[in-house]
Amino acid sequence: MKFIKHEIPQKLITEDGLRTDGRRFHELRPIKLEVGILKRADGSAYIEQGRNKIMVAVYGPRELHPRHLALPDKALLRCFYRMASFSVEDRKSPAPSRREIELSKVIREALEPAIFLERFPKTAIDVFIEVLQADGGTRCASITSAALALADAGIPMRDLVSAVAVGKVDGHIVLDINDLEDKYGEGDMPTAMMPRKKEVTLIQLDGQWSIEEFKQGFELALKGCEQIYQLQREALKKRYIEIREQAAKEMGENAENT
Amino acid sequence: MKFIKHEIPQKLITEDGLRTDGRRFHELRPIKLEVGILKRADGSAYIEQGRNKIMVAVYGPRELHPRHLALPDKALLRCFYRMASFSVEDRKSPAPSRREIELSKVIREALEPAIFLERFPKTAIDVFIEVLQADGGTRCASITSAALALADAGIPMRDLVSAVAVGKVDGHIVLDINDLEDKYGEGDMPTAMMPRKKEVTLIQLDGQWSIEEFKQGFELALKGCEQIYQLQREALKKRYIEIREQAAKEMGENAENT
Amino acid sequence: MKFIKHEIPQKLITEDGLRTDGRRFHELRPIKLEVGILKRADGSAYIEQGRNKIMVAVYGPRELHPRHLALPDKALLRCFYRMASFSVEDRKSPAPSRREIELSKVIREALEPAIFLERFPKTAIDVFIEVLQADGGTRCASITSAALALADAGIPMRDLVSAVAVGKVDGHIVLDINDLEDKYGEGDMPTAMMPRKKEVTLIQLDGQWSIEEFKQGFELALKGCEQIYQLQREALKKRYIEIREQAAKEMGENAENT
Amino acid sequence: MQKIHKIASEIEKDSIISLAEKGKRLDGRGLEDFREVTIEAGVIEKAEGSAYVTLGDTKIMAGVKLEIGEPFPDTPDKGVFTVNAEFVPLASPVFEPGPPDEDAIELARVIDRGIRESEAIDLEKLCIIPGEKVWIAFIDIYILDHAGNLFDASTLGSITALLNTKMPEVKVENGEVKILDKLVSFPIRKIPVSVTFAKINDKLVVDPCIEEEHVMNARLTITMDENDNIVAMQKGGAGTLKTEDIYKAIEIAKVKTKELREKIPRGVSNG
Amino acid sequence: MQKIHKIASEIEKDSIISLAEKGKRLDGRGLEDFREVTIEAGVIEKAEGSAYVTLGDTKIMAGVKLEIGEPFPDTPDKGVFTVNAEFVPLASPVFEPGPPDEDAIELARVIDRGIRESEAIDLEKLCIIPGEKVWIAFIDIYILDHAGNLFDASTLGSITALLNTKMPEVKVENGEVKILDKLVSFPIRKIPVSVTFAKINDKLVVDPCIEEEHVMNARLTITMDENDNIVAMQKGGAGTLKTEDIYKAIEIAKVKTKELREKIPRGVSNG
Amino acid sequence: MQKIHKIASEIEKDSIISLAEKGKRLDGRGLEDFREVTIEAGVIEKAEGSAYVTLGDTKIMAGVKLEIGEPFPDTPDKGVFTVNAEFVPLASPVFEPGPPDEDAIELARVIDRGIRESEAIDLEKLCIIPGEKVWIAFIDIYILDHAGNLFDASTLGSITALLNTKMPEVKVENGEVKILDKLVSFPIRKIPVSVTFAKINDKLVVDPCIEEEHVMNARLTITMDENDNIVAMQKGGAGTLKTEDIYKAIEIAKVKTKELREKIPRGVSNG
Repeated sequence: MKFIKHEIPQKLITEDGLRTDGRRFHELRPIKLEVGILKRADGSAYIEQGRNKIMVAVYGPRELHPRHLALPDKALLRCFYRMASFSVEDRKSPAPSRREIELSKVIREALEPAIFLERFPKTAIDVFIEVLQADGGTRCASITSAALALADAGIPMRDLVSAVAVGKVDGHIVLDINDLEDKYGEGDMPTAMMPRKKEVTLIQLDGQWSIEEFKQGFELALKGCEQIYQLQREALKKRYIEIREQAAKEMGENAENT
Repeated sequence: MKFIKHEIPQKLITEDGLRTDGRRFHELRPIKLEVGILKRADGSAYIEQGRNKIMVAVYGPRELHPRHLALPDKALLRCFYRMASFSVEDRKSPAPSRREIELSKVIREALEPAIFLERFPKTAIDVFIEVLQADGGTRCASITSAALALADAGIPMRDLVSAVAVGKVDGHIVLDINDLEDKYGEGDMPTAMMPRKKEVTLIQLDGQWSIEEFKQGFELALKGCEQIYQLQREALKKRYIEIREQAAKEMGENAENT
Repeated sequence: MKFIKHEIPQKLITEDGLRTDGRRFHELRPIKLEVGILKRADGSAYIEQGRNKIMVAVYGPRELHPRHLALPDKALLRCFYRMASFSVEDRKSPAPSRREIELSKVIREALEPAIFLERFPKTAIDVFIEVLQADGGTRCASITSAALALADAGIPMRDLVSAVAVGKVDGHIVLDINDLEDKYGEGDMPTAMMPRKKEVTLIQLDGQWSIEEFKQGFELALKGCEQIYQLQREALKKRYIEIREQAAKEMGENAENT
Repeated sequence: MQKIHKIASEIEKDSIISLAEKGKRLDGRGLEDFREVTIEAGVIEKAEGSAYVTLGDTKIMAGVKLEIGEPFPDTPDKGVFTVNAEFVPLASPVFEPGPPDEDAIELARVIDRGIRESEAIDLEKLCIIPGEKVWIAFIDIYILDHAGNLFDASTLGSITALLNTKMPEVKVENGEVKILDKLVSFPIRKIPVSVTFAKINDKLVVDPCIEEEHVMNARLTITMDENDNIVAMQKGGAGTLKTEDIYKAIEIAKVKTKELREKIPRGVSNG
Repeated sequence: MQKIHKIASEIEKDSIISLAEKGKRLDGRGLEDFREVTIEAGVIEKAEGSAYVTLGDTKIMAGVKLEIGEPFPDTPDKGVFTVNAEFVPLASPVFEPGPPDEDAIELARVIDRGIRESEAIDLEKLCIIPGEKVWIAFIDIYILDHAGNLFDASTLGSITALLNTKMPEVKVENGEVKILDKLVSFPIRKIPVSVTFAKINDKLVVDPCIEEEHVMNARLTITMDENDNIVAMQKGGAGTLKTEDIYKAIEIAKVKTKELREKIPRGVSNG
Repeated sequence: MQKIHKIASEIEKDSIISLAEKGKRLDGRGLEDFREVTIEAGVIEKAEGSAYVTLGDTKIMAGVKLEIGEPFPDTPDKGVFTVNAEFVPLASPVFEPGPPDEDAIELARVIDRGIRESEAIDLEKLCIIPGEKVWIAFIDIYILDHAGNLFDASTLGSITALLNTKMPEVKVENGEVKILDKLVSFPIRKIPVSVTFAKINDKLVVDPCIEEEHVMNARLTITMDENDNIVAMQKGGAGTLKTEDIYKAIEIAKVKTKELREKIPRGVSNG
């Protein structure tokens, strides 16, 4: 709600080393992951991370129009990151902003190394990301969620992709920055990795970081990704159990009907 | 002319039961229909209804680009309703408004049931509507005129389509509302039907209508469509006579030239 | 620089018959022509004429998407004249203006008669013109330069095309008008010709010209084109020598390497 | 893959039609039954109002954002609202990224008409300085999963989001608008609800699912206020309706709009 | 169907060329004859000015709408006008819906140049408050049936619509513009008229019809004011002109512009 | 022609990779060498600032235009700048006319970030009347010949054009801004410089040429200020980087940014 007056915090970190939302420096926000929540999509996932609420759908591999866009030797991965008009304090126009276009690109490039695109030549795999509410770190939460949606769509992957942003806030290097820390902190470094392969698929940075600060932040990001990876695995496991149960139930129903 | 001051009428209906333009409740405005007025189009028609002046051209069945839009089992009917910039008091920007896009859709869906589209698979039939002056009820006048243009193009039809709007004006249900009644009245119900089949191909409504008022209005609309249908038939007959005469004349000329 | 105050000259022609930049009526501005300055383009040329700085690249003959645009019997010539945002005093928005679209068309039609398009059916030949700084007469300078870029791309031509604008300034007919003369003079007549064939490929005019003035101006334009043509020939000759030298050098290097 | 899909849908088509003839439906509903409806209000804290609606597998999110802006010249003492529908490609294999197409525009305009014609919003209460400053409400509907009948889900979502909307009190001082801390409810005085029908051969079915929409001849949406006034009506589709279809639909809508209206969570009124 | 059309036009092409060589044309006209011209003023009551022009089978409608707006910073004491041409798909099988393409933009800009360079409109008289409020005239040309030579039809339509335009008197009180009831004529002081030529092989023909435009090498439009000044000229097409073509065209234009100017209905002047 | 091109590039690809393995490159450079850099300032007199940069065969032109406009509401005492990159089709067979695509937008946003995060521009000095009037700087980058590594060429071009920018002094009188004759330098206080790496198989190469960009797995751009702070970083491409790649790249960038910064022509400071 835009009209609730938010005081700009005097300090982003208390004397006790607590952050605006009560977290410690190396603590993630509460994360809720759900896989397979949409009916029409080939795969889908939903993430809540702090107050972020993001839905991801995957369609494909599927035919592609116009045809001349198709690649002869692999699937074309397309990615659309969009923010709902009401996801932020000031209404966002539905037309894609330059920020959304850049983020769509870096998210695609963060996911692409993990997918066996070469198995589906001439097709398209489409990842649609809808940010319903934004609270800092949306690109990383989108990547985390998109990796699950791709898995849910049954698309073969080398590895998952796990992502989190670290920040420089009141001089401290902290994990998983929220909206306030993003706006009033001194730096932001979104990072994504393939957790089993330990390879970096996204790294961006703004702010002013000494080389030492960068290294400290980057290592913290890699640790955060590890934690996120465990949550992703649990969410996938939960989904597989659901599917199994549903299949069993449907088989029962079919038996009844015959 | 925008700058002639129009007084907003105190009453839209006089004590004698007359409307702003002197009509009775169940009376149509003067209607002029002309068929075959454009040279380049495959079929065309022009309607004046009150101060409405609307031109319709039909092109097709014809090839369609890009090809993947083509339907395998029938012609694709496309419809473009547009208002000229000078057709209304305040200049209309030439870019299509949301209203024009919705009206194009409902007009298309009002015409489609009457056309044997299945006879022309993989082609397009295009209906272009240009409102040169708007005076209330343009969508209905467009449908009335478009049906004639389709017939003029020689496109086989199950039936004509006849259309008229009824309105709720100062509590009365009246036929064929004009601009003032549209703006200051309490309700508008554009209706189209295939007159011989008695099937409704368009119905829309705004305002607040009790169920009883709705029924009264709807039945009036159907009667209005019947009257419009007679005018359409006359216009087509006139056109056929013209064509016959012209053909005879051309045969004479050809005979002369040889 | 927008913020250097330019006094609007009281007189565009001094009592001694000199123009704002010191030229006589029938004198061209200093012209610098360079051919083959871009690496990626199939052909390129750069022109400085007064303070105009214009770069032209030619790509093609090449494949064309979407395919249905291709012509069965000749190459499709496409031309894009654009002004850089910083090329004029007030920043120009990068979106193409109506003026740029018209100029692209007339430049294309000025070049087209000189090209053997029929030798490359179903392909496209693209001429991209980027005005980096504009100082009056950009369309003519663009044509002059584009003809060289086409030649540099090895596209077979019937003739070069040479272009220059004449103007009516303080009642005098003058050659090759500059920005000030264009803005504050009484008329502008851009003209292009194929110099050996003496055929006119571009003529436009604004201002008020008596028929006599027109004839005087038009003949001056043709003479100006002749002069431009000589400069074009020299630039091409210089380029051929360069290529020859470079080829010789590369052959030498290759010999060395083996 | 598309070919298989096509054949499947031909079989499905026949099955839907023959079921409808027998008064039955694919998912076991009766012809006049709605799918399960859930309506959750206030799910997006950053919006001034919001609602998440599911109608069977159909899912939509509606959000309201407020701004202070200028009134239209011909209604200087009234606030402004706009309805916009986004068919985001998340929701269906046939939706594509880009500006709203004719379907999205039609949907938004029909929702708009229901709200506007029922006079659901007390627009005078949105006026701050006549002719100069009024509240502008943006009602944005995001389709998240398209399993049929977007009209009724979107009408429910929009009106719920509006009922849930909070706006700050304002004070005018020396011609300047000052936003106060106190939040009040958005001025809603009517609750329009729509019921959508599909005509399948000569049967009318209520709340069509996506498979039914693929085979229907025509669509009819009827929006009513709590006094049984019809405030919007929209026929869609390339087929026709008979007079008796329309009359029958109105009678059903009269009943169903009441049932749906009961399911809408009400915001705490601003007393 | 398109193939047949193509062959037909190849035959037609040969026939047009060989006729032109003999000084003849498809429709029996001489090389320097215009088709029949009709000009009707004031046909659109909602416009401030309008004109419907037919030139043979070519039909165009021009309309003028007025608004009060801001002047350009570099001409604070002058009104503003813009010319826009809409090639609506009604008019030709090759026109497509969408924003003006290069042909429509060229047409509009050539018409604009004729009006602007002849100083047809007394722009100073459109100034209301220097630097702040001026009249803005939108001249919109709709092509309704494209049977060739849109330039001359559109020039005639535009200037007739302007001659037919009525504007209200205004009064400035305390910096506010008040629109009065009295209507006056739009300040027109020159009547630019254009003549368009097609070069077919080595012949010039006046007022080309669409079939001639399809085979012409080049096009030349010359616009003149009533003092025989050339105020706009535009070569079009992928071919060339010779010096003598241009000189000959000017001599013909001098005669034809006068004839066409006679056909323009004059508005009642504001006395 | 395209097919031949394709095969050629397959061979080239193998050759680039095997060269990189041996620590060599197509054009004879070492893995950590830049191509020849030339930077020319002030080449466009009509711009307030400009620079022409060549990096090997890559050519770009950057221009700065200034306007007076409104500040953003949340930074009422700061000027505004925007960076825009135009990939004009002049520069490459794969560029097409039209609005900036994702590559052009990414480039512009990374350049923007380098300038913004290093606080290169003293935005407070661009404020004229707080909350009302500030200087707005448009930095436009035109790619003229794309032979690889647009990031570093564009960063150099932008900062050089800014250093070269002149703005007039202004005076505020009765709330009106008056532009004076005296020109002063644009307030630049930091000089961000970027270094871009391509990862080719498991080697990092500095300043990739276009052929190297075609075969690289991933790209990394690091922008640093003169105090060795990292102010922007951007990974690109469909491949991955290892931790040690990133750490190594930072060490190289630390050296190379200093070398490049030396090549930037400095504007005469406003004393």
